[in-house]
Amino acid sequence: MKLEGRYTLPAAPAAVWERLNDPAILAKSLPGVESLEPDGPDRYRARIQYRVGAISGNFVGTVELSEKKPPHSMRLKTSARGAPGFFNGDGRLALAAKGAETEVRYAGEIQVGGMLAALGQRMVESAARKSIEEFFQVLAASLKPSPG
Amino acid sequence: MGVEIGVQVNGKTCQNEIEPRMLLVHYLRDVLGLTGTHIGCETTLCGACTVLVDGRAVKSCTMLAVQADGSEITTIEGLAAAPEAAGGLHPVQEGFWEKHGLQCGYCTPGMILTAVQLLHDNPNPTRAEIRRALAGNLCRCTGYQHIVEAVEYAAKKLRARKR
Amino acid sequence: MATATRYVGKPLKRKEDPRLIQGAAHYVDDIELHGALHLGIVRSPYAHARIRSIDTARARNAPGVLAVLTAEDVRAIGPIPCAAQIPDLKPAPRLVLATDTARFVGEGVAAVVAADRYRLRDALDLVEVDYEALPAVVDPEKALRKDSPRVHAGLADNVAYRWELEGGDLKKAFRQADRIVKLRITNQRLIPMAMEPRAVLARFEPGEDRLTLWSSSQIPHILRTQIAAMLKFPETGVYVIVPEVGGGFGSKLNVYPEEALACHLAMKLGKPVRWTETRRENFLCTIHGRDQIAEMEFAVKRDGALLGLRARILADLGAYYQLLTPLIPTLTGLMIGGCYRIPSLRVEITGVLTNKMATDAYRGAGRPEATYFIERSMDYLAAELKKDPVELRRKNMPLPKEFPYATATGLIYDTANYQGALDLALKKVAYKKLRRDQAALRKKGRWIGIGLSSYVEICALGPSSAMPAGGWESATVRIEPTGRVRVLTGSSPHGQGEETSFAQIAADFIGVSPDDVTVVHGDTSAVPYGIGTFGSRTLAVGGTAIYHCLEKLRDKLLKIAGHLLQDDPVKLELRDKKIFLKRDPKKSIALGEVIGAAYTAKTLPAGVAPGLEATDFYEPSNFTFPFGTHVAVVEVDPETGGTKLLKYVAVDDCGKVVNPLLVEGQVQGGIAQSIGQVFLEEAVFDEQGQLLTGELMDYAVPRAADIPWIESFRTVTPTPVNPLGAKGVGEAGTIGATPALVNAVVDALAHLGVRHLDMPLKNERVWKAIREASAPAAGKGKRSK
Amino acid sequence: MIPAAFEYFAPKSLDEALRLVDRHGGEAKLLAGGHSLLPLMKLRLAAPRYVIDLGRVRALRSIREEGGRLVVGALATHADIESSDLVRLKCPLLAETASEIGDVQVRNRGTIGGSLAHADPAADYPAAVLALDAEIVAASNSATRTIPAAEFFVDLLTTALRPGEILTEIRLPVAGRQAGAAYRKLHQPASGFALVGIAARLSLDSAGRIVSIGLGVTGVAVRAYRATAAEQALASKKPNPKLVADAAAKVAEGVEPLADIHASAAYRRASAAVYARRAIEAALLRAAGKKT
Repeated sequence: MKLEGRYTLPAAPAAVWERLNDPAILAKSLPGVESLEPDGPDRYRARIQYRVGAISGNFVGTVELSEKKPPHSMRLKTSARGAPGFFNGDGRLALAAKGAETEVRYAGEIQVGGMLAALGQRMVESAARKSIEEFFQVLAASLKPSPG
Repeated sequence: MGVEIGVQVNGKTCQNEIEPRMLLVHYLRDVLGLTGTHIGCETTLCGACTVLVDGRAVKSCTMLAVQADGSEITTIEGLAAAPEAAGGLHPVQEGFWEKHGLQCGYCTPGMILTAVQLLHDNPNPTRAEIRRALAGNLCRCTGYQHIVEAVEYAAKKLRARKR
Repeated sequence: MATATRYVGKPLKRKEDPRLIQGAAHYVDDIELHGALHLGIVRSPYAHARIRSIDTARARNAPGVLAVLTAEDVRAIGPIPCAAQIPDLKPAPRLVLATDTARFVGEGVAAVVAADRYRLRDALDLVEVDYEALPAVVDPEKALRKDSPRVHAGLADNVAYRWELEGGDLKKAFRQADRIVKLRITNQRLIPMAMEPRAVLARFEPGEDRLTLWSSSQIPHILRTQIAAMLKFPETGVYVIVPEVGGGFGSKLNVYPEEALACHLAMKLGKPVRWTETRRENFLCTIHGRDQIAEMEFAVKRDGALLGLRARILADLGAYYQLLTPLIPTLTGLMIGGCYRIPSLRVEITGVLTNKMATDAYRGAGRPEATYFIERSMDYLAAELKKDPVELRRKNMPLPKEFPYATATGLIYDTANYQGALDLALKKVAYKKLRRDQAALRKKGRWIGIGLSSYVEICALGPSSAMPAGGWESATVRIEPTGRVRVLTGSSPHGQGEETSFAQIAADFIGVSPDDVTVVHGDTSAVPYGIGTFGSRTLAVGGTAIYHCLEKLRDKLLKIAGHLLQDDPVKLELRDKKIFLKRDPKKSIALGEVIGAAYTAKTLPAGVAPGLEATDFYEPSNFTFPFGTHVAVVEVDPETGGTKLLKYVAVDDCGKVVNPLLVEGQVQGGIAQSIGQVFLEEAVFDEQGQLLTGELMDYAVPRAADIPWIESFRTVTPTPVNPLGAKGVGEAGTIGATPALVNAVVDALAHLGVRHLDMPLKNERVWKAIREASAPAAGKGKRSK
Repeated sequence: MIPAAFEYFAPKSLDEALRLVDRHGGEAKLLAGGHSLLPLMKLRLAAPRYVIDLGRVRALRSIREEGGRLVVGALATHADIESSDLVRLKCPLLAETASEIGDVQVRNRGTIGGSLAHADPAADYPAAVLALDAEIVAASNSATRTIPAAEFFVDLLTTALRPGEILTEIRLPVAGRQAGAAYRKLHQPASGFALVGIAARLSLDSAGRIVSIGLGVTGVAVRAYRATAAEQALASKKPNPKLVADAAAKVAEGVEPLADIHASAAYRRASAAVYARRAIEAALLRAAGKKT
C-alpha cells in the first residue's frame, strides 16, 4: 500500500539531514529497532522488536539509505523478516526549509507478507502510519535543544 | 513447566498435568481422546470446537485448558447422558437426525451444543432467533434451513417433556 | 425400476447420522496410531521468490524434532499429477517442495517432523529460508502482457493454453443480427472452505511392504494410483483409506504434496506420520475455484431470438496445475449456451498462469461460471431489448419435443422440459403480482428486485471418452450368508448421504430393509477400483453400477428360488424377505432359505454358481442434463447498499429422486454457497500476491442469518441415460442460484439505469453503483463496476 | 494455531495479580476471557513470556449499583452484561452493545475489561463507554485511579493504561428519565467486528429539547472517538428529521477514516452518517418511550 504525508521538524534542513544520517539517531527513531549494525556504506543490519498494543514480533532485516542529495532528498528502505512474516518499506524523503524549520515530505510504499498480511490487513496501514508518526516525533525530539 | 488441572468431563473427573499453553480443544482431543469435538479454524469463528463449559457454549480452541480448571465440561460424546436425553439421544441430536440437519457432520457437534444452550435460555425461539443464536457456527453443507428445523423440532420436544 | 419401490423415493432418515450426531465418527485427524509423528510445512510468504538457501540447523536441534527436509531430500518423489489433457498445454510442473523458486504464497519449501503438534509448531519458526523476492504477477489480464513477469521462467509467456470450440455459422449470425450486444462479466476467485481442513495420516509396515494412507479425499483410488506413481512404490502395496470426510466441494478431488510427503516420511522414519491442515493453509494451498472473466458477444434479432454467441473466456489457473486445473474452463465452454437455442457459437478460452494457488474443481466446476455468464447476459439482453426477462428466456428455450437436443457445442442434452420448470417457478413466486408489488413499492422508495435464472447443467460425469481419468464407476454387491447386504462402491461420498440412498435402492431390489444394508466406501482394499465422488455423479453413475449388480443378484435369487419352489423364476416376486409366486403369494419361500441355498450350494439349479456376489463396472452412454429455474427477490437499502433476501424459490429437475430429503439438502446447501459467492466471498490478493482474505476473519462465508427461507420444488423428467432415471443434484444449487441473485440486485437498481454489477455484491459495491447512477453527471444507462 | 510457551500464573486476588504484574512488567500479558489475547497468541502475533490469568479473581466479575452509578467488573462477560437485569434497567445501551458483539460463544467468554484494554479500533464497547461518559478504573500496586472514557482510547490498540495497572471496573451513569440510547452497527461480514458502530445516548427536557447527548463512534478511525461536532449540532435543540440528518452527517468530521478490503474510507464515512442518524433516531424514539 502507498503512504504519503508531511511532517515539520524544528530545525534547518542541514541539521535534519545530519540526524537522518546518524545511525544512533536512526536506531532510536525507527520504531522497534533494537540495534543497527553497519553493513556497508549507508546500509545497516537491524534487529527489530515491533510492538503495537498486544501485537508484537521479532524481525531481522536491513535499513538502507540511498539516492542521497544532501540536504534535499534521500531514499530510505527497510526490509525485515521474522516468524510472523515480512515487511518492506521503501520511501522517499524530501526536505525543504520552511522558515527556521524543515518540512519533510514522504512518499512510499509498504509491503507486508505472511501472517502479517493475513491478520494484520485491517491494521497494517494504521500501524504503518503510527510508526511513521513515531519516527518523526522521536526525530523532532532529538532536534530540540535539550533543556538546561 | 506442567500445570495440574482437574475437570469434570461428561461427568467423569479428569486430572492431568499439562502445558499451560495447551488449548482446551487439544486437551479434549489429544489427552482425553474425545475426538467428537472438531477443529475448523484458528480464529474463533467457525464454532466446530464448541463445547459446554459449566453449561455455556464455548469455543474450546480459544480457551486454555488451564482456564477450565475446576469446570464441568460437556462434549458431544456426553450429551446423551444429559437428563433431557432420557436414556436415548438428546432431543437436539434427535432433531438433527429427523430433519436432516447435517451432511458431512463436521460442524454438527458444535452446532448441537450451541443449540442446547439456546434452548436452555429460550425454550421457544423463533426462526430468526435460532439463526442468530447459531451465528458462531459455520456450516458449509446444509444451507442451515434443516438445522433451523432440527432446532425447532428439539424445542417442541423439550417443551412437551417439561409439561 | 422393475421392482416395487418401497424405499426408493421416500425421505428416509440417514443411516450415517447416528455416529455423526454422537461424536462417534472418525475423520482422519481422529484416528489414533501409536507413536504417530506430526508433519508441518514451512511455506513461502512470497508469491514469487528465489530460494537462495535454507538453514535447517536450528529447527533440527529443537526439542522433539525428528526430521527437517527440503526439496533436495525429496527429489525422488514425482511431481503433483495433472490428469487434464489439453492440446499444447504448456508444462508447469510442481514438486512436493519448491526447489529453487516459490511461485505462490503458501508453496511448501521445507517439511518438519516432530513428536507432537506443539513442538512442531515451535520448530516451524526455526527454519530459516533466505528468499530473493521476484516480481509477481497476480492479475490474469496483466499476465497476458508482453512485459509481464513470467510465472515459469522457462516458458515464453504466461499463456498455459488456448482452446477453441465452434459450431454453426457464426459469421452469418452476426451478419443477420439486428443487434450485437456485448457484456464483460467476471466470476471471482473463491475458496471452497470445506469445514474439515485436509488431513493425512500415513503408516508404513516394512514387514508387509504395506503403505497405508488415510486422507480426507474424494478420490481414494485415483489417489492410490498417483501416490504409487509419485513414490514409485508398487500400487499393490498402497492402501488408501478415506474415512469420514468433512466436506469437499471439489477441494479434495485432488492429489496434494502433503499426501506424498507423509507417506515418504512414514517410510523414512519408520513411524506413522500425520499432517493436519490449518485453516490458513486451507485458504492458501488447497485449490481455489472459479476465477474466470468472460466477454460475451451476442447476435440477436429485434424480437429477442438469439442467433449467435461469441464468448472469450480468460481463466486464471494459478501457478501450477492440480489434478484438473486446465480442464475446468473447458466445461464452462461446453455449457456456455445454457438452456437456449443458439444456432451458432464460438468459445475461445485462454488459460493463464499467475502467482497464485491453482484453481480447480469447486462445486459446479465450470458450469456455475457458464450458467452465470449466460443467465446474467439474458437479463442484460432483456434490458437492452426492453423485453421481459421471462419472455426472452421462453422464446429461446427448446421445446420438450426437441429432445434429445444437439447443442452447437456438440453436446446432446438428454431430455428436458425447461418451460415446465420456468412456469412452476413463476407460479410459486407469484411473478405477476410480484412485479406489481415491485412497482408500487418503488414509488414508496423501497427498491425490490426480482431475479431469474433458468439453467441446464451437465452431470453424472460422465462418459469416459470425455473424462481425463475415466468416467465409469464400479460396485460390488454381496449378500452375506446371514442375509445382510453389503454394497461396496467405488464412489466416495462425503456428506451427500449415499450410505442411505444406496441402501434404499438395494433394499427394494433384495426385498430387505435398508437397515439390513451396509454401504462400504473409501477403503481401496475393500471396494473395487472406482473413480470417486464429484460432478454430481455418485447416484447416477455409481448408483447405476449398484443397480446392475442388484439386478444380477435378484435374478440369481429368483433362479434359485424357482428351482426350490419348482416354478418358473419369471413368475416369482421378491418382497419383504420372501420370494413368492405372483399369482399365488401363499406359495413362497423365505429369502434366508434361498440365500442359504446359494452358500451351502447343495441344491442349486444347473449352471448357477455358488455365492451371492456381483460386480459391475458401469460406463454411462452420455452425461445427464438436469435443469431448473430459480427466482430470487431482494431488497436494496438505498442509503447503504445493503441487500436483504426476501424470498427464494427454486425449481429443480434432477430426474427421478431416490431420497427427497437428501435432494432438498443438496439444493439448499448449494444455494447457500451461491449466496456466499454473490454477496460475501472473494479471494482478494494484493499486487504482490498476498492473500488478504487468508483467514475466516476476512473471508466471509454465509452464516445462518444470511440465508432466507428457501422454497424448493421439483419437476421430474427422468433421464433415459440410466435405469435409475436419476441425473444428479449435488451442484444444482450453486449453478442455478448465482445468476438469479445477481439479476435480482441489478433489477432492484434498474430504475437508476444500472445494467450490470460484478460479484461479490458487497454493500459498498452496490452503494457505489447507486451513487454513480444517481449522480447527475454520471449519465444514466452506464455500466458500473 | 498453537501459542508459544509461556509461564502461567492464576492469582486468586487482585493484590496478588498486581504484585505479579509489577514483577513481570512488560513481558507479561493479562488474560481475562482470552478472546482478544488468545487469537493473537495462536497466530503468534503475540508471544508473552508470562500470562497472568485473572479468571480466578472472582471479585472482578461483579455487576452492581453503587453511589448512583452502575459498576461493571472488568471480568463481566458480554453475556453477563447482555443478560443482566440491572444493566438492562440502568444502562440499556451497554446491554444492547454487548448483545451485538461476536456470537453466543464469544459473548460467553469475552469480557468487557479485556475488550476495552485491547482497544481494537473495531470493537463495540468503546462506542458505548464514550457515549455514556463512563469512567474506567485502573488499579496498580501504589494507587487506584479513574480514567474518563474520553481519555482512555489513545491510539491504535493503545489505551491510557500504564504499565503495572490492571483495569478493574467500569463506572457508568445510570439512565435518567426521558433518556434514550441505541447502538447501531454495520458488521464486517467475516469477523463480525464493526465497520461502523455508533452509540447514541441522549436525554430530553420536558419541552422535548435535547439536554444531554453523547455519540460514540467505533470502527471508523484508528481509535474510538466522541463525535463532538455532531453532538453540538443537536445539543439544546428540539430535534427534527433534517436536524438529526445534518448532525449525523458530521459524525466523521475531521476524522481520517480507516480503509481496508471491507470498506473504503469514503464508504466508512458515508455509512457512519447513516448509522449515526439511525442510532439517534432510535434513541429519540426510546427517550419518548416508544419501541424501536
